[in-house]
Amino acid sequence: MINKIVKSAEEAVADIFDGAVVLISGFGEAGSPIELIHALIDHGAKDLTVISNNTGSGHVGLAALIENKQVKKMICSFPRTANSTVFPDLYYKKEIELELVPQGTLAERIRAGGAGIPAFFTPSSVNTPLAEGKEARIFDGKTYVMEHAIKADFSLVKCKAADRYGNLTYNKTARNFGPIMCTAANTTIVQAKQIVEPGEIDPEIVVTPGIFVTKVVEVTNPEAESKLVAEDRRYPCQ
Amino acid sequence: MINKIVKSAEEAVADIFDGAVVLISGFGEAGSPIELIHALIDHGAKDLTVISNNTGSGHVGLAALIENKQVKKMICSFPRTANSTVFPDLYYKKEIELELVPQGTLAERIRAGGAGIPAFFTPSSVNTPLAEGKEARIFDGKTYVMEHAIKADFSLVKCKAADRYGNLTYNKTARNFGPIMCTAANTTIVQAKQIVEPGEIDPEIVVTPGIFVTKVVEVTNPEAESKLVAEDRRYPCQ
Amino acid sequence: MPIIEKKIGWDRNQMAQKAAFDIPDGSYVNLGIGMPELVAGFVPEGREVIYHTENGLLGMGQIPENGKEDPELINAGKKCITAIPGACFFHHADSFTMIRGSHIDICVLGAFQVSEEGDLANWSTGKPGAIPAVGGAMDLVAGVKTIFVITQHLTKNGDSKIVEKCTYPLTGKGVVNRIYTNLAILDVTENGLFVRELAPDVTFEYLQQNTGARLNQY
Amino acid sequence: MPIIEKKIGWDRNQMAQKAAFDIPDGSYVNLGIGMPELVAGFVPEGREVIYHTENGLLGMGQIPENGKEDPELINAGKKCITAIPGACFFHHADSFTMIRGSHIDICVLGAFQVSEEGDLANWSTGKPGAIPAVGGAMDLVAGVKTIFVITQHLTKNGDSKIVEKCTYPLTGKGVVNRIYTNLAILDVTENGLFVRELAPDVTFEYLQQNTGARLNQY
Repeated sequence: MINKIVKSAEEAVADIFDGAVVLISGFGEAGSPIELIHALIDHGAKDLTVISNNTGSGHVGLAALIENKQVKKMICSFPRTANSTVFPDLYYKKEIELELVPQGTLAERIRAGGAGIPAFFTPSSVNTPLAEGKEARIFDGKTYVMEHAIKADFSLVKCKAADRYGNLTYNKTARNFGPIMCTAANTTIVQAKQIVEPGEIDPEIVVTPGIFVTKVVEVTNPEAESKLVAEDRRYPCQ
Repeated sequence: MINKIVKSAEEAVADIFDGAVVLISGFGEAGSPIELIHALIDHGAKDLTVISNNTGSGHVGLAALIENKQVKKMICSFPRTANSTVFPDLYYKKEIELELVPQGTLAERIRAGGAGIPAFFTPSSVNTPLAEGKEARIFDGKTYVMEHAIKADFSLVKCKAADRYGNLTYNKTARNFGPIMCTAANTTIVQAKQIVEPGEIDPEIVVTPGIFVTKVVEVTNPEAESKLVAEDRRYPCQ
Repeated sequence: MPIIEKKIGWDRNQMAQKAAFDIPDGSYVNLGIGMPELVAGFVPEGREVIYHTENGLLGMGQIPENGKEDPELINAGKKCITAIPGACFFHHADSFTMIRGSHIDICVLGAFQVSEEGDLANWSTGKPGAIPAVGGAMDLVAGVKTIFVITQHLTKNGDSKIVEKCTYPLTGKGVVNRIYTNLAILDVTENGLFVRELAPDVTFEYLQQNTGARLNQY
Repeated sequence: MPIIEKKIGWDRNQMAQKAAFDIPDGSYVNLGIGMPELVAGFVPEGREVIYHTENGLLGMGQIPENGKEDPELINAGKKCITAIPGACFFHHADSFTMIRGSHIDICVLGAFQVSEEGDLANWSTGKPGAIPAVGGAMDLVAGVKTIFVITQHLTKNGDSKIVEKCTYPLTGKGVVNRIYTNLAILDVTENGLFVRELAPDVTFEYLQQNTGARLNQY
């Protein structure tokens, strides 16, 4: 029997190794798998390359992972966020690398990684500093740059409901990068607000087919990052 | 007020011009917009380039459009189907052109057309006759061929439910090429089994966002191609 | 550039209203963070405009009532929003299909600088050591059919944001179609910048004096 | 090639059963049209295998009861099917993301010819004037992790389908991992074809006589 459900976030992230490339879902706090990230902090894997749209806020979640010096390099579109000081501090001290990618190119590179497309052409960033050093090419009189797929060792993704096959649904704009990140990692680890029986999710409304998911852990009451930040909470708790 | 609903299939296809490039949804009969195709036969636009996975069966739907000599060229992955004699006959007489494309490449080229990606690399067809004349390139030691986006003037698509914004859901495996074809045409024309009020389709389960749709016509009881073929029906009726 | 001493021209809401007036009925529109967000408040009566937010929603509605905010229903500026009946959610690759694939009709963005050829700089001042952050701006200007810029005409230091050539790193080259400032509305054309409308009490000469690029009259 | 005169070896169901036995529990599997479809009937007890059909379904179930067919619920061979609880539907680009992106574990395909280097020809006999039709075969062999071929060892004319070099147009080069024929199971390795199992009453010598490529014994 196929059963991708694991008992704890700790067990879910146990295989993440030093130096791993990790996709982390979320746009701001929406869709950020905060419990999985905290489990990864407890786990301690370091020298990670993390791909996520932002760099977290306050001292919890992704910001806490960065603050705990587990991240060697960030690949993201927008490393500045309200209440974000952790990444900027390390960046100014040159203790963390940054690869800045336009948001749509970031999404498409991840989608390409999952779809077996090694490279594609996009009009985004042409004639800007972010296109420097990249191969340019003209199609139908318009210039495009070539971008390469992003593939990762692990994805950490937050969703709404999951079944034992790994079929997923999401909540509102917390969907964002989740579905494409599920496709682009060797091991996709998901935290679901609810685990349901196979068939309870109508096959017409499954957003992430189970084939893209490796492990699912139920986190019934996930923390809201903004609430933790407002309370000035830290992880690990001090 | 945005209202993409039109009164008849005739009105829906009225703008299709001679020489147009037309995407037609469906995999076999599932998802084939047979009433829109019949309206296009009545309309009479000719010298069409049609992109569809197959070439229809019997003497109705896509096969009837081809039989009526409105199609100059087919782009598809599988032009042979059970009960399909119309395309083969014209092909042997060299009265219709064929561009054969692997099914996954066909899907990805259409998706790229909708997504503003002019070209991409794929491992499919490498070292086969279908890669001849195409640019090949090695990424990470593996060879890929470059494929170009497909963009069309019109898409004809069948769906299950639609609202006045053009938000769509589909039925089972009749979804197939519909969602990507909606994105890749200047004008996307949809036949829906049911038109519903905005909001009746849960925003979480919309498959095709309305932005990709131009016109919607309600066809409450669409014909089943296989039934028409079994009855040896023809279009136009004789 | 001379500094404007007396307060003339449009205020932020008036600028937003001017931009809103130029958005046709039935348009699909993406609004950038900041002043562009104001545009949604001024859709003329009788028009229906659908707002796209690149983090995965088409059909963005009003700001939610107090206490009804959902931290998983936010816009690109990470503010809580609502969804209209007929809205839909989708993932980031599909969202940028809408943008890059030229399905969005109009995008309204802020600017650091706009050149007379429509080059836009709005993501980085290029200062050494500053943390660069680009978000979806480069995708929007590359893919959306029509780009409106809404911005103060002058920087806080009194420098014109409308320039012959951008000195800041570009977001896109030749991408801006129209500029809404507190002093005027400018069209970017193949023949340079044309003044579409002057704010009250602003003369063409005054505008030219306060603009770092050559202006033309229709 | 010599023609086999007496009927020895496995029948179609036995070949399918042999292939099914080699599909591990929990695999995601795509079955080609024809003999590969038989494999689904022989999943050993205690194993759960999820079937993918490239026209947009993961979790294909049994053939529907008479009268319960839905012409909009079909497989890649355009036959009516059912969906298991826990199935999901998706569009063609997502379906080929599963294929091209190497998410499908095993694909079982028919063949016109397989070479000793694992080249597969199964879409065209290359006859002039014949209508070429490729479907998803080239995507499957390019993307799926493991490719099983299931085929009669000889053509109706008695020619070996296992050859040194394919003479028909290729579907993919060096893509086949294992071949199930009525006479034997063969592994395609870097060092050539190895006999994994012989059908009852088939000797290595007999197999080699009836095979158009050099065989090796483990």
